[in-house]
Amino acid sequence: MIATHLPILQVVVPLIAAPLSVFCRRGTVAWALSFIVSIVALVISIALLVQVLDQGVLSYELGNWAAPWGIEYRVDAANAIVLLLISGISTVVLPYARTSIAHEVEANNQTLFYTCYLLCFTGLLGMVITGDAFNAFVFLEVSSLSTYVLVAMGAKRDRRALTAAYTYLVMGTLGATFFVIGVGLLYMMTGTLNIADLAQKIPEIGANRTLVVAFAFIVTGLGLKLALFPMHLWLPNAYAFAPSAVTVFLAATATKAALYLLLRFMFTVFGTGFPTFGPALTYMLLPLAVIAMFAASTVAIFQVDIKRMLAYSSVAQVGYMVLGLSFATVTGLTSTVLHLFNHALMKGALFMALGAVVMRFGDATMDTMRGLGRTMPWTMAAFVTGGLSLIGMPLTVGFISKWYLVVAALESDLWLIAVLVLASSLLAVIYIWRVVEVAYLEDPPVEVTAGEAPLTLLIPTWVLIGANIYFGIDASLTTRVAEEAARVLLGTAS
Amino acid sequence: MSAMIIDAFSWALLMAGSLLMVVGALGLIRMPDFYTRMHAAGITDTLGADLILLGLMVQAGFSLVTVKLLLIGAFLFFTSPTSTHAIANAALTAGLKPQVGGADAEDGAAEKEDE
Amino acid sequence: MGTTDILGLFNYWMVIVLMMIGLYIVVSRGNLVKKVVGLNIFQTSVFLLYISMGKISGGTAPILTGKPEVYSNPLPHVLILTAIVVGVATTALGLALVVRIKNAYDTIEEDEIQAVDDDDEFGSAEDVQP
Amino acid sequence: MTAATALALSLLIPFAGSILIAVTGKNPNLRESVTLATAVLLFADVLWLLNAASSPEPAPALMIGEVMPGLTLALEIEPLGMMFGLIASGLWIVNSIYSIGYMRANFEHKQTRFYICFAIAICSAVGVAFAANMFTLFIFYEVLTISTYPLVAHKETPEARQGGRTYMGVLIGTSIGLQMVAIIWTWVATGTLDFTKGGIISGKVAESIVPVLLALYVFGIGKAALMPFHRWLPAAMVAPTPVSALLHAVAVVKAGVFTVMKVVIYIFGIDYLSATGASNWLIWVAAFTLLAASIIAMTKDNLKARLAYSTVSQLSYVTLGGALANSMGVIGGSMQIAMHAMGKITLFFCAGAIYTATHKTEISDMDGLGRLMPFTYGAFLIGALSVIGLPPMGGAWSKFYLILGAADAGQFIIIGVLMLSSLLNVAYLLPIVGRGFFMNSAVGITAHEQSQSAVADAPPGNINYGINEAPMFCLVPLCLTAAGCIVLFIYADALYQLLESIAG
Amino acid sequence: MSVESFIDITLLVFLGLTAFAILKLRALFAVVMLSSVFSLLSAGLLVHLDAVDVAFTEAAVGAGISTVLMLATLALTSRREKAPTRTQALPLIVVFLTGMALVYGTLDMPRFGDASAPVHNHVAPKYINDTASEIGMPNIVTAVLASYRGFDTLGEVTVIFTAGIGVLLLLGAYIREPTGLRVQTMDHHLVLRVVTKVLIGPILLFALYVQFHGDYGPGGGFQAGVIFAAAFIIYALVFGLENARKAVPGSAVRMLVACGVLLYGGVGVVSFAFGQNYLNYSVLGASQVAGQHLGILLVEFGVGLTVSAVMVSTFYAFAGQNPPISDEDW
Repeated sequence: MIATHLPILQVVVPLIAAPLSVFCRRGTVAWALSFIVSIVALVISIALLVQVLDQGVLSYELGNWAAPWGIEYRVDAANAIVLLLISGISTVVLPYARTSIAHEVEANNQTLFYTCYLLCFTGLLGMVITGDAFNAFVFLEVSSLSTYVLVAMGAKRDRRALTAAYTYLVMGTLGATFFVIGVGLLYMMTGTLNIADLAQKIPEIGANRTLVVAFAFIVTGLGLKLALFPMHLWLPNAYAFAPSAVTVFLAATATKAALYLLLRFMFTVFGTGFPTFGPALTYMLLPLAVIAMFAASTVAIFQVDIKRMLAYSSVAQVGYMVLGLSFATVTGLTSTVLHLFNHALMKGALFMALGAVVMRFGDATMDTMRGLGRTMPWTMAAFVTGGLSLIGMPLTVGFISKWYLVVAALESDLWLIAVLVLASSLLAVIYIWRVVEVAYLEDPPVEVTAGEAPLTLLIPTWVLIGANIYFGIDASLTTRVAEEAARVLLGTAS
Repeated sequence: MSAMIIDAFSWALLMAGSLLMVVGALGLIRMPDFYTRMHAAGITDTLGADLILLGLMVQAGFSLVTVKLLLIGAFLFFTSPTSTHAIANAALTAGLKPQVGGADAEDGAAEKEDE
Repeated sequence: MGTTDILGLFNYWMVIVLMMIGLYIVVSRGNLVKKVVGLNIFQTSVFLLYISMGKISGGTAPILTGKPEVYSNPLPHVLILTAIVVGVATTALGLALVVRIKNAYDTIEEDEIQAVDDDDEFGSAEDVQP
Repeated sequence: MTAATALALSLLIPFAGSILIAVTGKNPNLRESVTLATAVLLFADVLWLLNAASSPEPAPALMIGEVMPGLTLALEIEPLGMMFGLIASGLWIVNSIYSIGYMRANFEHKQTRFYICFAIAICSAVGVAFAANMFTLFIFYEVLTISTYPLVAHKETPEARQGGRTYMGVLIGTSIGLQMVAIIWTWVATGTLDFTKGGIISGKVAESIVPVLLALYVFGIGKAALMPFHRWLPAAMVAPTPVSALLHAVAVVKAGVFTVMKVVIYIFGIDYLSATGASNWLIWVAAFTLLAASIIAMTKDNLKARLAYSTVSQLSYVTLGGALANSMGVIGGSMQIAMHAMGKITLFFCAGAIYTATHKTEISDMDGLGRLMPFTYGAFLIGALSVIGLPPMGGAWSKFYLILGAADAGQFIIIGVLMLSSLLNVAYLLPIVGRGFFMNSAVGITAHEQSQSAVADAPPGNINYGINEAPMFCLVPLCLTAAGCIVLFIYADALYQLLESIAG
Repeated sequence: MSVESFIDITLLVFLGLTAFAILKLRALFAVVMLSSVFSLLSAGLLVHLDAVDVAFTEAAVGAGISTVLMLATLALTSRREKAPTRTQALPLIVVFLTGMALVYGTLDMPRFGDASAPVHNHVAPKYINDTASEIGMPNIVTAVLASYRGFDTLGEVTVIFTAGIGVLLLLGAYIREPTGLRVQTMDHHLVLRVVTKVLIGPILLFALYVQFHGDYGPGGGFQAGVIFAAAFIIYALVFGLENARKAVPGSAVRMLVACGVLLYGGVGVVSFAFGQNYLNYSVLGASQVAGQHLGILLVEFGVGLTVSAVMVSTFYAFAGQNPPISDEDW
């Protein structure tokens, strides 16, 4: 009986937990509550993935109102994996957050912080699982609003967190509003909001200027949310000044959820048959993606603050994902979904490692990293492994993504793109190696007394590193799901 | 027949109310200083509004709508003088001197105005 | 296009103009409060866009009266009720952030904040007011 | 013990070794005995594999796992790999002994890190040797690069760091920027990456672009140091000598040329190449590298730098063999891997020994040292002769077969080139020995005093060796490898038999 | 041109003028007032477009709460905007292009008020035809809001809840013993105090009316919540923050914020017990209509609770800051 309600439970459990956590007197209790909730969510998402893989699409009609009149939840391979990613990351992040947040957020804000975290978690899950365009917007906003607050919580360490949060708020709201305009135009032409229903109606209408504009606005709005170059301006500061745990969670999930929505709207709702679909990809997304890969990586090389450096690298990585989808082939989408998953693993690990450094030294600049190979061996080992994964070294997830991306490029006879992809990953070599050299080949400043990070930080970090290596050596599961997701999105599901 | 009279009557009231509104607005622009301007503004939300309400009541006849309109009227009756009073009081506390003749204070008032 | 078209689309065009004014305020003004106001205008105009599409000429508000009538489309109204809430939520948060920024930087002008940040490249922890 | 387990062990032994070394890091003696034990065990294991391979039943193979659909991590023994495996594991023993002497005598820091990376490097070298498909080979190739970086940058001085950057830059750059493209291209085109006799390309890729693909491969394999991607090799000279020995004789460069051979034989197939003539351009590139590098070598006064460029030129012999794309060429090239390994490691050991004993690096300062360090210089002479390719040294055979190969291919100019380069080798190697033995004694004496002073101001504790020779730990290995050069000359036939099968 | 479109166009033009004035003016106080005017005008337009509920909300929120919050912010920050320094070229181009894109998009739109537009013929008719039988209440908007698309509304409550929590996190840490917003100086306004005393009662009453009459006429939890909060805010403004806190302590407000969401979510959970999908109210009552009715009543109450509590706590948070500019600057 419970199995039939899994889709809604996925969202409702954290949603109910959020107001409950307000009643917690002490931060620890709130934290425990959120931890339990995210474990439950993880279990649910695994169950969902299993169900989807053996019985195809799951549909859940809220209030028993048949879609398109009521709101419908639809789970298929494409969002099942994203749900798994979000809840999984959250489950890893929370143990880490316990220590690092206690360190970085005012004591009297602890409880509400976790309420906010739960809300962000709810929002992300909600916007991914829903099958209704407007409902997606509502939960997008739930996650966004809570995210702004979470970012601003970094103000205890550095007041620039406030301005970062404000910029993020303005940009994010603009993005969301663009998205709503797009959805509105869609509704205007089709009279429905249900994604599956939209997917049916739009081809019937055929060439239509209003729909073209709707497409443009949805892509732009979501582009703002997922920091697609050149709409990434909010991201670097937001990531750099947010509390470490928040940075980890956002870097690993927020942009990914937005990317999923983009995929869903571009491929499921509009579909490759849509008149301006091809041109939009070849003349807009593909060039932007390539520019992002190079420009952002290049900027990353010159960063002094390592958190900012990684933030810029995230922008570049978004470029890889968008590049993959711009091929509009099964392999291309597979590479996108794969990288969406893999990048979450590597960036999560990297930011966790940095978080440990921040906790010890108060910041993570080039200067701070000096000689850390000696003073914080395990943290830096994690950083290097994550870095290698980012570069795309074999035996790490990064390699798998790059491999699929290049295969996709070559299959589409885009030789140049294939070479560019690999060339740009050499930029990653540069900015990662800068840090490695400083950390291992320089001696720590004499006054440094801080030692290795506490286990509560190290264990989660290494769990993610482990995932990086495991899925890098045996990618059969991820590739299978990713390919299934790609087929679902292209409507060629078996 | 009676309907026509009622219509005419209510229209007259509505027109009068609207006219007062316009006059009030004009005064708001033309009056020399803050307090006199408030005086002009006073017209709009007392007599102007009440006349329009009255016109509407006449239109609506004896129905629930009329009751609601009456309530609105009562509400306005309380609030608008109070708010006018409060604003004036605040202005006074803020040290804004009423202008007594002489164009010299004009610019001073003007510059206070766009604060 | 004929006058019917012009009349039929004037409403939308006007709404678009409003949206763009709002958007322009957001992107061009450096004052943080002004930006929030701009966001409000932008969003409110989007609300108008939604409601306009739900209107049927000669229709009445979608409240059943028993008499056979043409009702305007209720769905956009529902959506916009939600959207308004989102809007005010955003406004509240934005303003709260502005207040904090004022406390931290003692200004709410973007370029001045930028200047302050450039001065101390390594930003200090925010000074809690006495 | 089944062949599969033996294969697994060939990776596990050095890997476990590296962990043990890390654990025992606190206690140098224990740590170094672990290193040695690991080396010996590995060699024994590889020998076991050798006779398993030579026995009639199908070649030992091991499937580790499937990374992505159709792309497997798998090991398989074939003669060429067997040979490389033997060289790597065999020379590792010698090299470890030598490093112990060298590192201790020069009081290098962070020795534990050194030995760990060393073990991992060998582990990946063996992986390269036994890889059953290009995918597996590529993975170990990259691991090798990463694991040797700390060795190159070991000294942590600015030069060392610069050298390390060049090393990483060139090797990662070429392998990701070019080689990976080539591999994925092959995968997309043929749907397989397994090494198969006669190659997998034929018919799958338009003949016109086969040369392009080949270029992506050979330039992508930066470790083969084909010009213009040879810069990393001299740059890596900042490393301690045992590392240089590892890089230039045992693991890295050999892994490079070995990969080239594998690609030529098992991806393209020599028959296909010779039929399409897709590799002709490569002959000339190799020939050019071969001469140019020798000429540069002559201009170098720093011993290790000169040896480095000599390596660059010697490696292109192997590439040349592959490019000739006929049985003799391939055999000659493959043999060159073994012969040059033996010869060049000797030379490097000698260079290291000279440095340890007298702290001299420039050839012009080494006058008369031969009389102070007869064994070292004797070994150096043997090694030099082998590299030049004069009987009775192993080097003679590889050159001989290469010339045969060139003749078969009808490339008579190449024969000339080979001759010429041997002359150049003579010109830049023998003078070193000459200076050592025959420079007038006056300089010799000064050298003597210098060496004395060198020893005197060398930190206390190396009194245990005489002023005229490097410590035993250094001396013994280089004598062994020198002997090896001669042995290889006598038993070259066995090697020939081994390789004949692949040339088909 | 019909009276209909005449009113329509006039209002739109006024909106345009107001927006332009907002763009131009640099006295933030005037800007805020004008934005409040903008909301009122659009509320008028919304009524004209038959969206009475929306109009009601827009008036209550845009002209009411937002304005109060903005004024509070001005009191705490500064009242003049600096003259824009940077070049305006790029923003202008971006905005112009966006606008052109939208206008281009309108060309294929169904004309304004066209009854044959797809919007009116696919999903909406069901609501209009079946609400009476399935939900059994006249106000279709409320029916769709709370039942057909009830989950959206739960999301909406969550959003406002998020905002409340967010403001508490951002400003809550700074609430110190009440030196409220210009409160002391209010005390001597005898007139104000008296009138407020008189008005608060009716306002609260009105709020309750809106809350529970939402099924029949315009109104519902959200509007009611805002009005309810408005009553408190007036009280706090006139009688001082500390008295308001005595009446309703901040901690209690915080609890109420959560309670509303819990109530809504909880009602949804109940339907699990009857093996129905989430948010299916039909199980709550004997008949479907009765169940729906009860369910909607409950969730609307939840909405009202959260909204009012959030508004009050937000106001507390803002008013709790002590203004850098003293009363004399006003």
